[in-house]
Amino acid sequence: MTDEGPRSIAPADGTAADTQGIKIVGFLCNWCSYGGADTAGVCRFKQPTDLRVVRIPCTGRMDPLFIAKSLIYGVDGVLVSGCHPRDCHYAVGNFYARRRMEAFKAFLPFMGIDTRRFKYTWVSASEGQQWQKVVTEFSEQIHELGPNPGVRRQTGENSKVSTGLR
Amino acid sequence: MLETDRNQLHKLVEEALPELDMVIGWGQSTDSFQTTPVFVRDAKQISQLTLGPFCSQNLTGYLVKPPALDAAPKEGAKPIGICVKGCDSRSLVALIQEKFLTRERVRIFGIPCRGTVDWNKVGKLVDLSNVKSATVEEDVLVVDDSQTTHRIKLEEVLARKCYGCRYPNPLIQDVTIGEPATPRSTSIESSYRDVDRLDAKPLEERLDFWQSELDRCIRCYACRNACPLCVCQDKCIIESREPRWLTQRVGIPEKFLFHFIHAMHLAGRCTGCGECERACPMDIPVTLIKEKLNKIMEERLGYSAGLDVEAVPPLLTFNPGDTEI
Amino acid sequence: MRIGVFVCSCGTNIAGTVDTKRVASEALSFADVVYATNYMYTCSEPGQQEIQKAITEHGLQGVVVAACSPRMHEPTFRRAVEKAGLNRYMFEMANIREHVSWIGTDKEANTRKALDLVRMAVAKLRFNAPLFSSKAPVNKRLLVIGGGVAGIQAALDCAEGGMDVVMVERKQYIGGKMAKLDKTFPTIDCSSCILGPKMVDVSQNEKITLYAASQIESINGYIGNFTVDIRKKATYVNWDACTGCGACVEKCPSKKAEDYFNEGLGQARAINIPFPQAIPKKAAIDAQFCRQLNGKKCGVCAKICPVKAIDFEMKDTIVTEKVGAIIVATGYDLFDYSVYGEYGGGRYPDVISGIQYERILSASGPFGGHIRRPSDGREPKDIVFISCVGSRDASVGRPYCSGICCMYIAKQAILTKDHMPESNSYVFYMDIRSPGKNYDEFVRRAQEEYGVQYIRGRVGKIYQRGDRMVVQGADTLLGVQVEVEADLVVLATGVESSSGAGELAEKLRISYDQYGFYMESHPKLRPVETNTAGVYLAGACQGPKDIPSSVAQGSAAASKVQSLFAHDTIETNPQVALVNERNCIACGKCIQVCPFGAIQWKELRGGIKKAEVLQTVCQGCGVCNATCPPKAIQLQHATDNQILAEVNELCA
Amino acid sequence: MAVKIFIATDQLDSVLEKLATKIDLWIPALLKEDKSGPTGFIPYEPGKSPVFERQTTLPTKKLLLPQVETLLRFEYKKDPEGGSTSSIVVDDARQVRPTLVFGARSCDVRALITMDRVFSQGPYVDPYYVERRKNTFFATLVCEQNDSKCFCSSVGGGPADMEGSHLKIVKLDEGYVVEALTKEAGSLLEGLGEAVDKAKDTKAGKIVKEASKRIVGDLDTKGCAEAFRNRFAQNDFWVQMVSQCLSCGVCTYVCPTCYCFTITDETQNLKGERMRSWDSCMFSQYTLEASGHNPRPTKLERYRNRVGHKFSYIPEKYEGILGCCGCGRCIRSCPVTIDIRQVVGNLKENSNEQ
Repeated sequence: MTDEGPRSIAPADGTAADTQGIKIVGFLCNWCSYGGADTAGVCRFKQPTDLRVVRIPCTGRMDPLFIAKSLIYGVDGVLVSGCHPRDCHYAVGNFYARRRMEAFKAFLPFMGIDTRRFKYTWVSASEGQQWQKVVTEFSEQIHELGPNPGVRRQTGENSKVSTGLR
Repeated sequence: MLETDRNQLHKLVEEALPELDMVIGWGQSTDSFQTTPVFVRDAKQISQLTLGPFCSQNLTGYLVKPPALDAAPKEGAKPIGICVKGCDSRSLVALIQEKFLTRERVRIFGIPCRGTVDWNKVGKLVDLSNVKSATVEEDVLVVDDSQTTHRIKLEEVLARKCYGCRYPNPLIQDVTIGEPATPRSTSIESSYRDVDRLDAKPLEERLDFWQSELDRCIRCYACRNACPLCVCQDKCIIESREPRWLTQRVGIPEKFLFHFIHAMHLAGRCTGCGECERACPMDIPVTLIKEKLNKIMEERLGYSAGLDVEAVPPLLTFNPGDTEI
Repeated sequence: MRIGVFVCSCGTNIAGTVDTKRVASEALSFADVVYATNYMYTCSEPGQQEIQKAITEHGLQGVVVAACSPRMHEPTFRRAVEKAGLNRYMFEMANIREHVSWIGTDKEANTRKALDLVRMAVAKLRFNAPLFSSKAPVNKRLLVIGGGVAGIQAALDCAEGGMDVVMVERKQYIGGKMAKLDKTFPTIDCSSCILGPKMVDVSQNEKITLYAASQIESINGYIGNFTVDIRKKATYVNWDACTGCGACVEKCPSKKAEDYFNEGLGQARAINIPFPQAIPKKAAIDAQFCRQLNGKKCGVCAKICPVKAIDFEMKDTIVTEKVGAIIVATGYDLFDYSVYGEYGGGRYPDVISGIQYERILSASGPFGGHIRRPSDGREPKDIVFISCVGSRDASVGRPYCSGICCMYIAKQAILTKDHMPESNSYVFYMDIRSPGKNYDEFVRRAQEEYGVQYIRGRVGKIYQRGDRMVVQGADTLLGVQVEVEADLVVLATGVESSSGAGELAEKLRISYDQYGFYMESHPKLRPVETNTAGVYLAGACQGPKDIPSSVAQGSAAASKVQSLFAHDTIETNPQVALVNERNCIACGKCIQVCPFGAIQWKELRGGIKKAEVLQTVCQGCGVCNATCPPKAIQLQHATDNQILAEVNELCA
Repeated sequence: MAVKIFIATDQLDSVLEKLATKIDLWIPALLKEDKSGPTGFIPYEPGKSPVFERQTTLPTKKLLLPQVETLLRFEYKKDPEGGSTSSIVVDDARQVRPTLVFGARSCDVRALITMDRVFSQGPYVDPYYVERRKNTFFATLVCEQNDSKCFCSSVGGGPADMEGSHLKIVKLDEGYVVEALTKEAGSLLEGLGEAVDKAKDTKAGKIVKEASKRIVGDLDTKGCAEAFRNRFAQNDFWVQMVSQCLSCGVCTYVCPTCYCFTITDETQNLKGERMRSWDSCMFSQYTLEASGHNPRPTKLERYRNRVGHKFSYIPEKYEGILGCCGCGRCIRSCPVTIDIRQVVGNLKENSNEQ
C-alpha cells in the first residue's frame, strides 16, 4: 500500500497529458447500468470508444463531487447511469442520486462549466440497445463540444513566482 | 432608537445572566468602527454589548464549534444566551434542525435587523485607515476620518446579502429587542438578483469570472471556518489526507474544487448569512456560489434552509415523484 | 504493493479487436506492476493456475485480470487468488470484452481504451485492502408470499424437508387461479382433484403457518434474517373459533354480494365461504355488503353462529414473523377484456372471459357444471372463442404472449363438446402456441376429434342480433370476411402481472419489468433467484406460466431455499460501510439517509457520540458515503480514495 | 556617493518598463479591479500601475517562500523486463532569477530579519530560501500611510526603517526619489530617471526625517516573552483572549513572518514531485500526530501558540528578535477583528493577579 493519497493530477507544467482523443468517465451502478453495458457488449452493439467505466454499487454512492473533480481537472465528459427510479437494487439509492445530480446539473453552468458535459440517465440491465443509444449520443455530444479545457490550471499571479525549478 | 435598544438589551441580559452560562453578543473592536464577538460571562462585561448595523458577525457558529459545547445539556448545565439577527436566526434553526443543538440549550435575544454595513463598500467612499469615529444616525452612517465627517446613506453600503433579505426579523427567539424590521425583499426574484445577473452572462464569461475571482483565493479557509453550518471543521475533507480529495497545490483547479466542496456540502443547508463572503480577506464573492444552490433548492424543491426546525434538508431525503432531466 | 496483470485474449473474443500483447507489455510500466502477461483463456483451469503460479513466484500482493465482465467471472478469479493465499478483495477486474472488444472494431482505439481500464484497475487496486466476511446465523424459516399452486408446491417441499414455513395469502382461501379451474390441459384431469389434496396438506402440515386474508406490510433485514410484518385483514369472523359449518352463510340476508370466486357470474352472501373445498374453510364477511357493518340492523350471523365466532368489532392486526428466506409466488391477474370495446366484453352478458367460462364448466360453479348463458340461462349451441385478448398486442401494452390461452381454449372447446355433443365451437386465433409436452397433440384432438373449427384471423367486431351475438372477423387463410352467429362468446384474456406487484417489489427490494413481472437474476442461469439475496421467485409472478412450469419453479425455489438452509450461518458481504470514528462529527446524516436502518449511534467514553454501521444489516449501497460531509463513513471496496484513484487516471 | 534618481509621476511606467528589462520586476497592485479591493505583489506588466497609497493585503512573503513550491521532482525507473522498480531519478535543479520588488514597505522587509534567522543563519540552512533571498532586491517605500492597525515601531521597526532594503523610495507630490542603498542596487538605476535636484532632495530628506520620527503603534513588547510564559497555563486568560477566534488561517497567511510550512509528495503513477507549502498553526492538521492524537486540539492552544511563537519562542531562541513586524495585516484581515496588540498587551496586564 502506498502511503500517499489519490494523486493529483495536474502535471506540474500544466499540460494535458493525453492528446489522443476524448475521454469520458462513466459511473455505472453495478446492478443495472453496468449490466446494461454488458448486455450491449454481449449483443455486439457498436459504441464509440471514449467511455471509461468506473463501477459503483449504486448511483446513491455517487457524490456529485466526483463529477466536479472530473470536470474541473479536464475529463471531457461524465456519464452517470443507474437503475430506473423505483427499480433500485437498494430500493431508494437512485432517488437520492437523482436529487443530488439534478441540483448539481443546474449548478454547474453557474460556475462556467458546460452542463452538457455531464449527463445522468437510467438504463436497466436488459436495455443493451438503450445503453448503446445513450453512449453513442453522449459521446457524439462530447465530440461536438471538443476537449474539455477544464479550468485554467495555473493561477494568474501565484504561478509566476519562480518555482525554483527549471 | 439604537440607544434605547441597546439599553433594553443590557437590561434583558442583566436579568437573564444569572441563569445563563454566558451571553454571546457583539462589542466594539479595538478600532473605532468594526464589532467583534464578545462573550459575556460576568455582569461587568454587559456594557460592552452593542447592536446596530455594525454587528455583522453571525455568532451562532460559536455554539457548535470547538471548543465545542454539547448539543444535549449536561446535568445542571446552564443555557447559553445568544444575540441573533434575522439571518443569524436561520442558522440557529438549521443547527437545531440538524440536532447540533437543542432549543433548550439556547436563550435567544432576537434583534430585528435593518441591514449590516459592509466596510469594504465604505472603504470605497472613505479612507478607513484612520477613522476616529463611526456612528449611525437613523439611516445615515457618519464617519469621521479625523479630517472630514462623511455622511453616507446606510442603504448604499450594506452587505450584499442584505439587499435580498426576506427575513430581517429573527424566526426563533425568546425576547425581541426593538421594533420589527421590514423585509427588503419578498420574492425569489428580488432575493437572487446577483445570481441572475451572473447567470445572464455567457458561459465563457462566467468561467472567466470565477477563474479570476477564485484565483485570489489563498486557501486560508476563513470562509469555511466562519460558516456556522460548516460543522466538520477540523475534519473537513479539504485538508483531510484520508480520504484525499485535494493536494496542497494552489492552482485554480484546487480552488475550484475547494469551493465546489464547500458549496455542495451546504446545498440545501445554507441559510445565506453571508459570513463566508464577509470573512474572505481576498474579497471573493463566495456567498454567491451558495446563493445559486439556494436558488436551485428553492425553485426546484421548494426549500429554504433555516425556516423550520422540523423540516428535512432536501438532499437528505427524496420524493419518488421528483422530476428529472 | 506488488501487482500482477493478466490480460485475457478470450480466444479471439478480445484479441480480435484488442492488442492484448501490447496491453500486457505496457501494463508492465505501470506503478507497482511487477508482472504482466497475456493468456489465451485466463478463466480456464490452466489460466487460473497461471495466476496462482505467478502469485507465488513473483510474490504478488494484488492481481488485476483484464478480461470479461466482472459480473461474469469476478467470483471465479476471486476464488482463484484466494486459493493462492491472497485475500479475495486484493483483486480487480478490467472489463475489456463487453466494454471494449465487443463494441468497437478500431483496434488502436480499443487497445488504448483497454490500457486505460487496466491503468484504472491497477490504480484502484493500490488502494484496496483485505476484507473479511463475518458470519451471520441463518433463521431456517421460509416465508412464501402467495398461496397459489406455485407457492403451495414450494411450501410443501420445504415443510417436507423439515423447515418451518410461513405462508401469506391475500385472499381468504389458498389455491389461487387453479382452484377456480374445472379441468387442466392437456390431460383433462380435474383441477380440484389434483390441487385439493395439496391444499389440505398445507392446512394440516404442522410446519406450515398459514395467514390467509393477509398481506405483507413491510420487510426488513437481509438474507438469513428477515423480519416481516404481516397485516391480517379483518374478516369479522374469529377463525380460531369458526368451524366452517356454513350456517351463517345460509342465513345471511344480504344475498347480493359480489361473487369473486365465480368471477361475478353468481351472487354471494355478505358472509361467505367461497367454495366447498376452500382452505382454510372459514367464513369471512364482505364489509361492503354486510348490513350490520353498514349501520343497518342485522347481526343474523352472530345470532346463528354456534361458536360465537362473529366479531363485528374486528380490526386489522399486524403480526411479525422472522424468516431466513422468502419465496415470492404472487401469481398473475387476467387482462381486463373491456379494454377491447369492439368485443363488447362487459356490455354484452354473453361475451365472457375464459376464466368465467371455466367457472361455468365447473361442477361447483354458478350453474352446477351445466353450460348456460349468463343472460338467460339458456344452453348455448354455437360458441365462439377468441384468442389473444390482451396478448401479443402492443396497442394495449401487452406485446407478449401469455402462453396459456391457446391451450385453455382448446381444453374448453373439448369440454364444451363433451358437455353438449350437438354444439359447435369456433376458435379465432392468430397463431397456435402449443410447445409443451403433449400440447400440440391436444390442440389437434380438439380440431380433429372434436371438430372444433379453427379460424385464423382477428375478430373485428361483435354485436347483438336478436338474442344472439354476431362475430365478424377475417379468415386470413381463405382471405375472406367471415361472420359467425353465436350464443356465447368466450374471450381468451391474457396474463398480466398481479395487482400490487410493484408495491410488493419495492418492499422486497427486487426489480420488475415494465409489465410488472418480477426480474430473475439471470434469465437462463439463475431463473428463480432475484438480485436480492434470499428472495426467490416461483410461478407466474415472474412471467406467464402454465401449471407444470409453475409447480416446477415452486420446487426449484424450494430447493434453493433448502440449500441455503443447509448452512447454519452465512458469510456476510464485507463490502459494507465502515465509520472512521476519528473523523465522524456525529452529524447523523448517514443515519438519516440509510435505506436499511443499518447505522446507529454508538456512545464512546465521555458520552461522545459516533455513528456505527451494523455490518450484517448494511447492504453496501454507499448512500451514506456520498452523504457524509467529512467522508468519515467509507464504503469498503468503493472508498473515496479508490474511486478518486480511478478518476485521477483519467484526469492526468 | 549613493546613486539617486528622480522619477516623475508620469514617467513611472516607462522607467518601470526599462527596469523590467534588467530584472524580474514585481510591484504592489490591485488583485481585483476595485480601488479599495485586495492588493498584493504581481509581476510588472506595462500599463499596470503600482498601488503605493496603502499597504498591500498580501505581503511580499511569497517571493521568498512561495505558497507552494516544488522542491524536487522524482521518477521511478522500472526494469523493462522484470517490472519491478529498479531506481529512482531525482531532479532538484533550481534556477532563480534576480528579482526586484518595487514598492515594498519597511514592515515587509523587516520581516526578513525573522525569516533570515530561521532559514539562512543556521543551524539548518534552507538552500531554496537562501538562493531566492540572494537574488531578491527590495525597493522600499518610506511609509507615510500607516493606519490605525500598524504598529511597526512597537516591534523595533519604523516607517522609514531601511534595514535590509536595497533601494529607498520617497514619494513626493510630483514623483519619486529613488536612492540605491547598495552598490549592486545602484547599477540597477543606471540610465533611468532624472537627476535629483536640490529642492527635491531636500523635500525627500524632510519626508524621510519626519517618517523616521514618527512612532507607529504604542504596544510595549518589553518583557512579553516572560509574560507569555507566565500566562501559558492560565486557561481562563486564553479563553478570554481567543473565544472569538475561528481557527482559520487568515492571520498566518497574510503574515510576512509566519514561515511554517509542510512538505508533501504528490505522485502520479511513476512520476511525482515533493512540494513545500504554507502551513498554519491555526489548523488542526498542523499538529495532528499519526496516532490521531493532537496536542493542540482546540483554537485555544493554537492561538496561544501563534502569540507565543512571535513574542516568546522566537525572541528567546533567536537573540531577542521578535517574530512580528508590526504590519497589522492579521488585525485588518481577521474576520472577527481579533487584535494581537490587545492580546500581547494583556499578557503583562495584571499578570500577577493569578
